[in-house]
Amino acid sequence: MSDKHSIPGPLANEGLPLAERGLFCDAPPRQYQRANKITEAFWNWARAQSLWILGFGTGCGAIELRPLMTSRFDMYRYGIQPRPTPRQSSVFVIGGYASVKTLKRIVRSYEQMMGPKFVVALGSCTINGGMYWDSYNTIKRIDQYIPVDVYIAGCMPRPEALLAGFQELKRIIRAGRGEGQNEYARKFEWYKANQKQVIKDWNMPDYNW
Amino acid sequence: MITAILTRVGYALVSLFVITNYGLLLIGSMARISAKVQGRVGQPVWQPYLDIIKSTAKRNSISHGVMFYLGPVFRLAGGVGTYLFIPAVFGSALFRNFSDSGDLLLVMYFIFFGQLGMALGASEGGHPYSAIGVSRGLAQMTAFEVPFALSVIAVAIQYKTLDITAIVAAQQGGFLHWTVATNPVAVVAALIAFLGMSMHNPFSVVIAPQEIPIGPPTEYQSNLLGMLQTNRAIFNGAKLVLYMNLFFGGATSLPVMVIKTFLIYFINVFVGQAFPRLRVDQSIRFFLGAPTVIGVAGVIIALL
Amino acid sequence: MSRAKAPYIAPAERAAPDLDSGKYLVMWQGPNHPGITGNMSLRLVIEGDSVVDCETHVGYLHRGFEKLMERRLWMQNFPLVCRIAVPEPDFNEYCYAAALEELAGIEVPDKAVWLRTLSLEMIRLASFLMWIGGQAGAFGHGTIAQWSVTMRDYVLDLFEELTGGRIYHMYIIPGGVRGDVPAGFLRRVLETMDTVRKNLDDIELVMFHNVVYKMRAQGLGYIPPDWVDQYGITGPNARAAGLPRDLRKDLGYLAYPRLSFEPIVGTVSDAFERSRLRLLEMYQSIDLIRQIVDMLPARGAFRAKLPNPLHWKIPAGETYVAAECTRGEYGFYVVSDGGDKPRRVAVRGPSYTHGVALMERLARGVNIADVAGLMVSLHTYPPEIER
Amino acid sequence: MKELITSLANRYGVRDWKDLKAGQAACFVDSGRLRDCLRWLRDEAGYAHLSFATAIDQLERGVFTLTYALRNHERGHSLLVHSEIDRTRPVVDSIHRLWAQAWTYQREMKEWYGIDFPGSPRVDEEFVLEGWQGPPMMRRDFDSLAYSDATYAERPGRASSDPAEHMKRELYPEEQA
Repeated sequence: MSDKHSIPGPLANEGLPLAERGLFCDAPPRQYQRANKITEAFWNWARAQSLWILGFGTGCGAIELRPLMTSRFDMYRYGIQPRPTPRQSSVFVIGGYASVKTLKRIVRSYEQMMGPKFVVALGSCTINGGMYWDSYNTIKRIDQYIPVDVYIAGCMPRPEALLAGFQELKRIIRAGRGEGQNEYARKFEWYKANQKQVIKDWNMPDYNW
Repeated sequence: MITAILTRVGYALVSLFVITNYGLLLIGSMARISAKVQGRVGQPVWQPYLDIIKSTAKRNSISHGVMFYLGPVFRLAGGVGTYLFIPAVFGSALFRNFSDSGDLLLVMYFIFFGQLGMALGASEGGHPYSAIGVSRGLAQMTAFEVPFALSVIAVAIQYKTLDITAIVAAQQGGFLHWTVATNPVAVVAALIAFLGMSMHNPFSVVIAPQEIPIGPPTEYQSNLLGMLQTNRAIFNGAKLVLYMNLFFGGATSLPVMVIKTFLIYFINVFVGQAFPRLRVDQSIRFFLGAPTVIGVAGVIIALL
Repeated sequence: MSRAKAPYIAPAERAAPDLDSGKYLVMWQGPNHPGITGNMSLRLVIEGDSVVDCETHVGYLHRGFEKLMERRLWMQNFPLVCRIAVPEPDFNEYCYAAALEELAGIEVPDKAVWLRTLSLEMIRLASFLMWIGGQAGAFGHGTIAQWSVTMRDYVLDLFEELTGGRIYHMYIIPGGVRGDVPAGFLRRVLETMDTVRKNLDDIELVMFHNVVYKMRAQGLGYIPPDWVDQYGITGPNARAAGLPRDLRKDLGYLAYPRLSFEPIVGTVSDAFERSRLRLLEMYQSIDLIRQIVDMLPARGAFRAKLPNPLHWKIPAGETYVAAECTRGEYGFYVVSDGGDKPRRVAVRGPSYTHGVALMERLARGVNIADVAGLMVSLHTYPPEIER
Repeated sequence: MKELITSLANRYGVRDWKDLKAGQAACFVDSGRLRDCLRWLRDEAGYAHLSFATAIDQLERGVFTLTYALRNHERGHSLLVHSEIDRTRPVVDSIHRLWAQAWTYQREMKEWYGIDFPGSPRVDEEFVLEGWQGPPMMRRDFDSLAYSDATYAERPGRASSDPAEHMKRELYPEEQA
């Protein structure tokens, strides 16, 4: 990581084979200071106006992103556009239920995103398990594993609901409350413990920068 | 002397500022025009500004070593360098840049310099998509360079100079003096090469999101991405101005430049919306086929 | 095109590349990748620009439907089944409902039969419209995707009017359908069909007469006719190879025997032919929808009386109900042990064979730039592979 | 159809032929002769299309019922071939050489039921699950709800009333009495 501030203790990366541990970073995430009030307000305004969604359709909610991207609902109007790589995107849309296998990729992609990053979770199944409350393979609430800014309820949420959700996200960002990244760093150990409880074969670095 | 130099530098900076903004607005408005073709409203015209501010305002960024940083720097240097040695507006002190030093060859060198720098930096990112994108980008670049170089040679033969200002000067005095009227064949070759150069469809495989998301800039983020976005605007502007100068009689005032470059860029968008993209082997084969033949024909016509 | 005349047949045996030799690159396409359909991934071993070996990895969307269905009452399963294949929920509903009716011996009123046919044809059209956008998009033609997904949205509007839901309709319930057509609905169906048809003409012009699209798609992913049985290929993928296999004709379920249509058959099953065939099927769907609207009975019950769903015990038995969805044979195998919950429900999704075994074979020797296009040209939906 | 039934019975001891509906029948074959029977059906009887293959857990009887759905496109007839194997020793002959997609079904059955198909490609690899440590989850003695409750955190405040009970209360109050 490029920051030079003090870093809390290195991560163990126990899931990796010994030979590979040196290839990955062992620094946990850190919290970032906000800039002074006026600059931060300006930046937050720009962040709210340019939301780049990570193009990762994690669940069936992804099917309503297609209409949202195309001419009927046209999210580009609001400065929202899809972006294929986690490095460049700022919004992660969790499209509904997350199976354990997908959750692993969700965690990894989320950690690879550059902050400030925001998470929008779609559908009842991300909120409380929804229809799959008794399934052995889907988690019941996504905010145990990554911080969530906006939930959009429904099964599945309509494109209009998505647009409303994004407007809500914009309001949150402009008000300076979109601090999911710092939240994740602050409660890193808690999140990690939750993730490891569910992902039984943890074979990736503890923090993917 | 000092004052003269400072004035020149100041003028160049102003000119650079203007072309950056123009480039950004051009990208924004072209995105809006494409959206119209697709039946959408499209993003706001000023969206590229917001994206750049957003990218710069990112709190953290990661690095993959020194070369990784230098990639966008080289790219930006390539874009700025290209622009600074082209007269943006013929006969204007403010927009002539440093066109009296340096010639067409230097400008061509700068066009490819940025690509190479980007290639070095992106390969350092370690992502396989970056590496594949880079190799595709360089392969396609060598391919479209052939018709482009041929048409530049044709222009150079026709006007018997490599000095861009002189080439523009020779085209003054009405539409019939433009290269597009005197040697249309060379212009056709150059415009086809331009499609490849600006990486719009059907030659966009280098940055194709469906195949290798998204090619060389896969790992670039935050302020480095902001730099790349800025460069995209400058570089686009520079290439457009170069094409305008070489083939469409240059511009004697800013509005004329805006209109001409807008129309040249519009060709890209027009073609880009109507075609899928070619594979890299297909696009190489394409560029080395008909456009090269047309380019050679252009040179022959210029020789006659 | 030389490739179309002498198509490339992918090798049968898996290559065993020595990954440590430094000659090969292992590249994951997906799950976080815009060029993959849904949420699945391909592990590609590439040499230069061509794929040496491909492994499909599925399971990112596994929710354990078949387990969950064994835990729920017959009727409680009904909102669950439509979520198995997201873009085409109605086929799940139909297959499940028809299996239950068969086992329990329930007669479906004639009007419900017609309404079911209407709903199935409309979702076929919607799903194809979404697919063609994906196919064009996989080759980089975003304009087509923008047009066609919007057209799909207009069809979804019809569904919303008919059923109340955009994506999940839960319309075809055991015993009939959930509601009658609203007033003026049929007129709006016809109007929408006109709009869609007009747009399809545009798409055909821009896409199928496009030289670049031809260059990309012709000869890509060639399926010889003898693979069809070997790999269990169904639907347009098989019909493009020249076999007139259309379950709507073969099984003659619902109102299809009373409609006039012929299976559309291609000649050489490559990506171009398959996409052309699907375009023709879209026209066919529009035509069928018009026929259905003409012949739909105005009066009559749309739902049979069902027993109390809480005590609904279905006699022991088994049945396999299949229907022709956009991708091929979609089937539900339902086993009852006489209780109030299913003993076993197995879903046969056509993507299962197309997306795993066939895809792995076809990907061998393909340029990496074509993998996304090939994948889409087989028309797979991951949720029905893993359920 | 008559000849088919008799020749199947004579060759492979196929029994319990049952016409389920028009164009669909079911039959039963011993698991040892399953592969040969399927090969004969594919090559000689025209049942060339394998629709699906799956298993049913008959916990009470201690067996797995395997089901192979074949279809004869010329005759427009499909056939469900059943076979039974012991639940404690679930091993069957692999048919991956008969149909090129059969290995995926077998891989699925291996993962979901723990039925082994020796020789089937990649049969021991994980199919849809990743890092699964419980028993094969489609077996009827695996309780999905208990596993889910034990593993995944729940949002407090969700009242997980049984829908059947709820329906009973809200929709059919007369049955409460």
